[in-house]
Amino acid sequence: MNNTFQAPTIEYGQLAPLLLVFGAAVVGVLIEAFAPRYLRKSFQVPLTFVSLLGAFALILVQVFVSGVPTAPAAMGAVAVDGPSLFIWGVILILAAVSVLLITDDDHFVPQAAAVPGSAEEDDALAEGAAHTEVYPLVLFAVGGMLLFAASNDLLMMFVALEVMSLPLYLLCGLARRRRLLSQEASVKYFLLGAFSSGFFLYGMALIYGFAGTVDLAGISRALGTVSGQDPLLLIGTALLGVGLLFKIGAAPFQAWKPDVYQGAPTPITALMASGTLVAAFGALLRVFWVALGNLDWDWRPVMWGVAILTMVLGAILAITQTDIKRMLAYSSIAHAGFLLVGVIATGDARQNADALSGILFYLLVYGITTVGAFAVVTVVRDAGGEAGHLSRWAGLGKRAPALAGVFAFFLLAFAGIPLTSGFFGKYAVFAAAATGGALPLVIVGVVSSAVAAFFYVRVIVLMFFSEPAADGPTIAVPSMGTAAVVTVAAAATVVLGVFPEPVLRLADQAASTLFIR
Amino acid sequence: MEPAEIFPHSGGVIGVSWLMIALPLLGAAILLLGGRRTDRWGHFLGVAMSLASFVVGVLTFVELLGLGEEQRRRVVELFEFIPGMVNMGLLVDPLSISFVLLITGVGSLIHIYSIGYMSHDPGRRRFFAYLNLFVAAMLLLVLADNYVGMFIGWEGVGLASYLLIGFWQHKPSAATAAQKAFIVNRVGDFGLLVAMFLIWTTFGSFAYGPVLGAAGDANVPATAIGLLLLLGACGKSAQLPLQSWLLDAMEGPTPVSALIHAATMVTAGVYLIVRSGAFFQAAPTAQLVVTIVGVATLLAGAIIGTAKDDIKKALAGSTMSQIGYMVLAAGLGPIGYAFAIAHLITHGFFKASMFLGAGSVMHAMNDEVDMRKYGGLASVMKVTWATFGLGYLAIIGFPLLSGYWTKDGIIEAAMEHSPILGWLAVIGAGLTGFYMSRVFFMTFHGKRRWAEDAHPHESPAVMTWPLILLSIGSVFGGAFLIVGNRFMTFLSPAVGAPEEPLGFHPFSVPGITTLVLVAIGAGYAWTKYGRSEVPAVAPRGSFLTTFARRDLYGDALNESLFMRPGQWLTRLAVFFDNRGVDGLVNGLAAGIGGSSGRLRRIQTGFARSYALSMLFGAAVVAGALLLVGNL
Amino acid sequence: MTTHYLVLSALLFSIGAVGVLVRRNAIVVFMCVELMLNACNLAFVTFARQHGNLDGQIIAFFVMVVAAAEVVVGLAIIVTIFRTRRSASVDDANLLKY
Amino acid sequence: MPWLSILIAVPVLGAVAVALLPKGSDKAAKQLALGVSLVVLVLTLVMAVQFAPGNGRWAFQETYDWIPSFGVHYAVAVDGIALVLIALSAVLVPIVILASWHDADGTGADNPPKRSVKTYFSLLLVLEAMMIGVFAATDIFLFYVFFEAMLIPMYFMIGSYGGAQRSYAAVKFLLYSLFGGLLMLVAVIALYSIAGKSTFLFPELIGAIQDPTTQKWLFAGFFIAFAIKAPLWPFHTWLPDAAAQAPAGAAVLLVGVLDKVGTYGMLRFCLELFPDASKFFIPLVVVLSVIGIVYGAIVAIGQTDMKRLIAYTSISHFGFIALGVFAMTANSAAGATLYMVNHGFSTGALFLIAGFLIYRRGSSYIADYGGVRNVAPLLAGTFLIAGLSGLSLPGLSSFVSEFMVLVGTFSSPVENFGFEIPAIIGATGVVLAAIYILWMYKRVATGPTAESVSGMKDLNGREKLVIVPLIALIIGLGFYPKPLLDVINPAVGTTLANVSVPAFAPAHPVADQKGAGQ
Repeated sequence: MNNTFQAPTIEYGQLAPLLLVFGAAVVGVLIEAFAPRYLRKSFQVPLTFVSLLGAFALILVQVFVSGVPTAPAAMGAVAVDGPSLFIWGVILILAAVSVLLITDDDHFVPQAAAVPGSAEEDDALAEGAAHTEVYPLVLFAVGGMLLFAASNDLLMMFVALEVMSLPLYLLCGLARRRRLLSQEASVKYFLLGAFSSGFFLYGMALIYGFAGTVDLAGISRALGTVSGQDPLLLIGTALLGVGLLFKIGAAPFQAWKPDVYQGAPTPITALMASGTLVAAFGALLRVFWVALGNLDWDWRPVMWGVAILTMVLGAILAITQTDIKRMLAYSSIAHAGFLLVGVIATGDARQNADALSGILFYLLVYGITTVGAFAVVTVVRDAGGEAGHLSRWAGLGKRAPALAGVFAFFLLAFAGIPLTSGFFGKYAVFAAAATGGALPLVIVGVVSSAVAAFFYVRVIVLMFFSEPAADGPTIAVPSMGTAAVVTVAAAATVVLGVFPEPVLRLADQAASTLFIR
Repeated sequence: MEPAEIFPHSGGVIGVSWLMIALPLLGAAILLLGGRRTDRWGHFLGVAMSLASFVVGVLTFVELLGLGEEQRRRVVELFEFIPGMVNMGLLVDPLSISFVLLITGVGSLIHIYSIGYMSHDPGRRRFFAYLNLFVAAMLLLVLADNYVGMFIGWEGVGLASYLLIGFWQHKPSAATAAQKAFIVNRVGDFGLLVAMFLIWTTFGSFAYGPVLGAAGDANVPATAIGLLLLLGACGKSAQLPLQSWLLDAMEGPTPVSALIHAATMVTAGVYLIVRSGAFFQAAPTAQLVVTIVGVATLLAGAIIGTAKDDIKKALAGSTMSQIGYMVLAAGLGPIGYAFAIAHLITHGFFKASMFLGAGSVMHAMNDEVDMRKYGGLASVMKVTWATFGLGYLAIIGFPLLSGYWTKDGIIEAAMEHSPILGWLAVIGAGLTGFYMSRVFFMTFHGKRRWAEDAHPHESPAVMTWPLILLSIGSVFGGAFLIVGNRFMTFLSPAVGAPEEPLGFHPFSVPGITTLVLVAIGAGYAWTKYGRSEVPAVAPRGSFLTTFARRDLYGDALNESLFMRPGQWLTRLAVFFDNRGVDGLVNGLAAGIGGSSGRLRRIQTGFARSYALSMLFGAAVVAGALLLVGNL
Repeated sequence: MTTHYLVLSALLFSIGAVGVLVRRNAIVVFMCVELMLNACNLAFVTFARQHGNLDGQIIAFFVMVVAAAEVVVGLAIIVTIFRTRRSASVDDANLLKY
Repeated sequence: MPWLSILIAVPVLGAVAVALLPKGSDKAAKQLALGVSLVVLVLTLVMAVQFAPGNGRWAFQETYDWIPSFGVHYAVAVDGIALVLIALSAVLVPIVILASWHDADGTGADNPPKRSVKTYFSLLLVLEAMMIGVFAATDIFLFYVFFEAMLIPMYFMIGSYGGAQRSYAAVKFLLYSLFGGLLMLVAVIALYSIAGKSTFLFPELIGAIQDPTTQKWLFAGFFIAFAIKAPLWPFHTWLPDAAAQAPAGAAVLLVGVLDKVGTYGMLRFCLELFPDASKFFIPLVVVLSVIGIVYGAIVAIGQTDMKRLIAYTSISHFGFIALGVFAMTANSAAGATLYMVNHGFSTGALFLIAGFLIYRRGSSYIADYGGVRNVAPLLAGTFLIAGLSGLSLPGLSSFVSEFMVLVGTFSSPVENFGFEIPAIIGATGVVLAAIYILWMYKRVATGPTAESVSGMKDLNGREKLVIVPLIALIIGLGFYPKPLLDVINPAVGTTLANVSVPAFAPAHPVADQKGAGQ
């Protein structure tokens, strides 16, 4: 105990991207408070993009001008290391792309407080009202994601988790159409999310009880020194894990994912399916590799089970889905399982770097493809909004060959067919896992991939090999934003499928230093 | 005496002996590719190519004769067929040249005859194309200097036979017969193939020269090779147990029956056995089996021949029987080779003559084949009657005609080898006397039993001249070949010769017995079919008659032993494939789909049950960690 | 000495968790979650005492703030769905399934 | 000159060009596709002429780093085996394009819906690029990429342009193959990490795995993928469905080329990378092959659908090829390689002619035909020739390869396994082949003319142009296979040397005055 008060040091330069995003979010709130309704959107949209792209630029500056930091920032609370910076970059790209989808007003309810189907709602619709609060909410969520992936102590992680999740709970309930579903998704997500953060928090408490600190590095050190408190540690690990696995949607904590993905407005689903997953994996890796890295003999078998269950359940349950978003949700569960294979593939430093690099690359390519796929979902519509039911997609290949072609391409990327980015993502992770001695997991992984391929292929069959329904969905003319998203995602999926080397190299470099402690 | 050495050869007519194969092949190609444009002159081209081949054959023969006796085995290298395995070349030696002359000679005559016989057929051009193709393949069969080349010809004649039996493919019976011929032949080919595997594995070569030269050495599986070769021979030569296709093959146009299914192709088995004699001489067991097959077939063919009312089928039974004689002779070793080949040649003449005669009769009788609808044709078809008669006399072994010399030789050689075989062959000769007389008398003598619209007439000259020429061969061929062991001497460089050539004993016990039996047979046939009334519908007859009429139940046997079980097997396999193998695959898919359908029910939609699963999951994870941690 | 507090904390946490499972009213469910969070707070404070550092107590403050934020968001959502459905039962929200 | 890269790039560019043609330019799309494929053919022939077997193992070698992080190279090169298979692809594609002229037009007798012509021909060209790529790849990863990516264009060709059951067949095809491919992926990954050479270059990986147990596992991964692809019994059931539903042209490429990747992979990768395991698994593979030969033939006899029948004959033929590969003698392996080429031509011809029949009659059921010979003699005649090649009639190309396979197998001294019995059972295939081909021909083409085929037209000019080169190749290679064998033999020799198996030596060698034998 030192009686003299030392002012905490804050590395503002390193934290600049975070600060920018959060700052922009706060400004966004102020705009909501003070700007007239009709001006809000024209403030919010640029602000959002400027902050996201600015943050991305700051990351580039950090990486290429200042260099990747080698020590944690903010008194050890935030670790701005190679993996963090890579993940930040990925999140910001995915967020920016998702925001392009969000800018399309048609997805969000004009007035959330109005009861669905009421006169109030009709009025709001007629007025052309819109919840521009969406933008600051998204920025808060993105800020939370950034912080979640980079937090170097459990408290920071918990706060980040909530900062990320709370706006998302709200955003889920803002769908313009099928509002009952949207609200249901929101309430389910909220209750279950809160429930899981309860677990996370209790796990954190137990680990604090074990280690006397919530600093990740401190916990790691305590593993070597503290003895006789194993139950605290193990149960704490389990509960902490539950909180994190919930966020990535690993089985048996996957139940929320299909419901929420299906009910939420599609742009928000895109953001969750890409950004949240990335951030959650960042946090998961940090906890299990940095804090609990020396405990890997204990958690690895359990993680094996979780990974297998996740892959198999995700793949099998997806087969019989009839809603496109729900199917993509199950697919996301399966992919979370594949990524978990990478989490398990630890070993020596070189092995860890390989596995990490694989995961980072996978997260990037999966995220981009996912956003692209959901972007396509937003434009296939019928009278009731998006044509979610798969049967409505029959014959899409004839009505809109280009769109269907791109979607098919995304699906093939999900399936991991060579010459798509998804293949290299999967390969990178599986290769690392195989080298790391998890060959059986890899086999389960490829078998699940084969099963998973079935439902991707089924959609392609529907789109291309079936005759179009007479009253099939119309293809909305995509807004500029949506078109851009689809184009960017498709281009990225192709380019990363043919020339992944630059990005792989980047991921390698980001991973080479591993997580700093 | 061992066969002579083989010498490489180039230059001269022998050097271009490949022309014999190439010319008819070219003819076939032109006729098939040229299409209707060649309709007008196609048959002439066919004849010309066959004749050209004959001319080259004669010139080759002459050149070969010009060489010293020990120099008469010449190999002409052509090209590397399968590198490291087969070099294609032609072996011109007394054995192959004998066949060449028979094939191209008789073949050309039949080509000419066909001009007339097929004159009204819209597919005549195609017919000649197939005939030319046949001649080319048959020549390759006998001329190739190795087993693979021989096999190509072997299957080539099979193809030609398939095409020609099925020439009138619009008749389902013809199409079925063609298919049957090919498939049964393939069974034989299977044996031949496996024999070749053994030959390669043993010797590392397929060429006749080195392989046959070493066939007698120790450690050579000569018995196996011999038996497998015999299987091949049985298929092609319609020997038991692969005889069943030949009678059906009579669905083809009659010239085809004459050329392919009497004179040449069906004798390829005999060629094979004689050519591969070295293996058989090294394997007494195989030889024994050959002779047994020969005798069994000669009797079976004869029995079938006695009961058939269809003139062509009766002749086909006779062909089987006669080839049985040849196979028997070939199984006797060097002592029988010359007789086998000689009988093969004379048979080629008189059987071709009789088949063509039968064709002439059918031509006259509106394609009627039932001999019960013939009778008394001698008066209206003098030339046909005379030539057929000479052929008939030749085949039953009328003294001094061709068959007398060659068949008698076989019987005597067999007698010397094994009296049982010999006496069986004698009985066969007696049967021959009966059934051939039956055919002759039923067709040309007795009452006219013609259909009402039948107006028989003699065939045109283009058809009768070949008959006349062939009957010359039927009359004099045997004597020419046998007297003074001329043929044996000629053939000996190719196939070797016995230490002691068989003497000529016209008045031996078997010789006399044969003549007597033949006379009894012929006499009985005369009383039954020449003098007395022949019923228009075949009488039911005894069990034996039915037995013979039904081809000794060969087809029934095949049907119950192979076809029906085969059909069941096929159905079973298809069922197994659909339900078993594919069922497993689809079942797996359905299983995954079904489990998906059931498992998705766990996603009840109730937030509280999700929470329960989370709590449960948390408990399991914690429990597992504790378990692992305390291990 | 601190064991009792820990046991109490665990008990509270369990009660909260079981409450989430058994109660239908969304508000009550949510309150049970709050109970779980506060059980955690108790554990933190206890461990802080045990370890003799202040980290746990500070964390408890953070948790309270977060919980408050959560209440804001949660109530907003629950109220909205109640207005729509005229029911706050979590079991009624059952359109999304399988 | 980077021959192989050009061969891959030209069809890709062609495909893009075809796809970018304006709407409604169907005819131009066809002509452009044909033109591109002919350019590829000419380039291939020019390349093949320059190929000299004596100059080291690989020719036209190109190696560039592709993904250094994974140790992956863009490495292409050919030896004799790859060269003949590339030539096979290059020859078949223009023929298939010409044969498929109306496949997407919706003009067949069964009134298939009109579909995008551009897409069809564009897919064909993409497929061609991948077929060339897969045979040219000498980097195992690159091979895998092509191996899997090939499935996609074929999947769309079956699924969009196929028969009534097309989507079932397409999905089955894709999933089955994908499953195999993924198992292979595991083996590829494991090979990379266990070999520890940080490279996927095939030549460097030869002999990299020494441990017998490891070899066996990795062998299994590769082999199952190849066995599904080939397909070997019992992994074959996707093929009849896929081939029967695919448009005839696609079926030709599927059975003629794509499936060869399986047997090619066995010969190239299984044998050389895992020589000990390959020898260990000889009994298993041989049994599967022999079952395939007989079983495929028997089931073929029982088929009622022409295309399914042809597909089953192919299963029988793939049994021969696998048998030849695993008998591991110079003759059997060279025969198997030659078989891959010959089978492409003969089955290709069969499928295409069956396609012509089906286009006219609107049904693939054998029972719907009868007496075609009477009304369309050329059509029936070519059908017969193609069929005869299918039953390996001597003088036609398949005979040489089948004979080499069987003789080579019979005489194989490898592992003292006793290859005689499998070879003999395999030889029964010649009888069964005669039954299934001739019986089909009899039912389709002979007998009285069936009412439904009475108006059937004979081959038109385009169709003749399709069939003539195939039949010329079938007959030409039947009598003179030497050009191909001269290219194949040294390559097979190298492969077998890497497996280190005893060469065949006759039990009782004879001095052959003409130098045949070893």
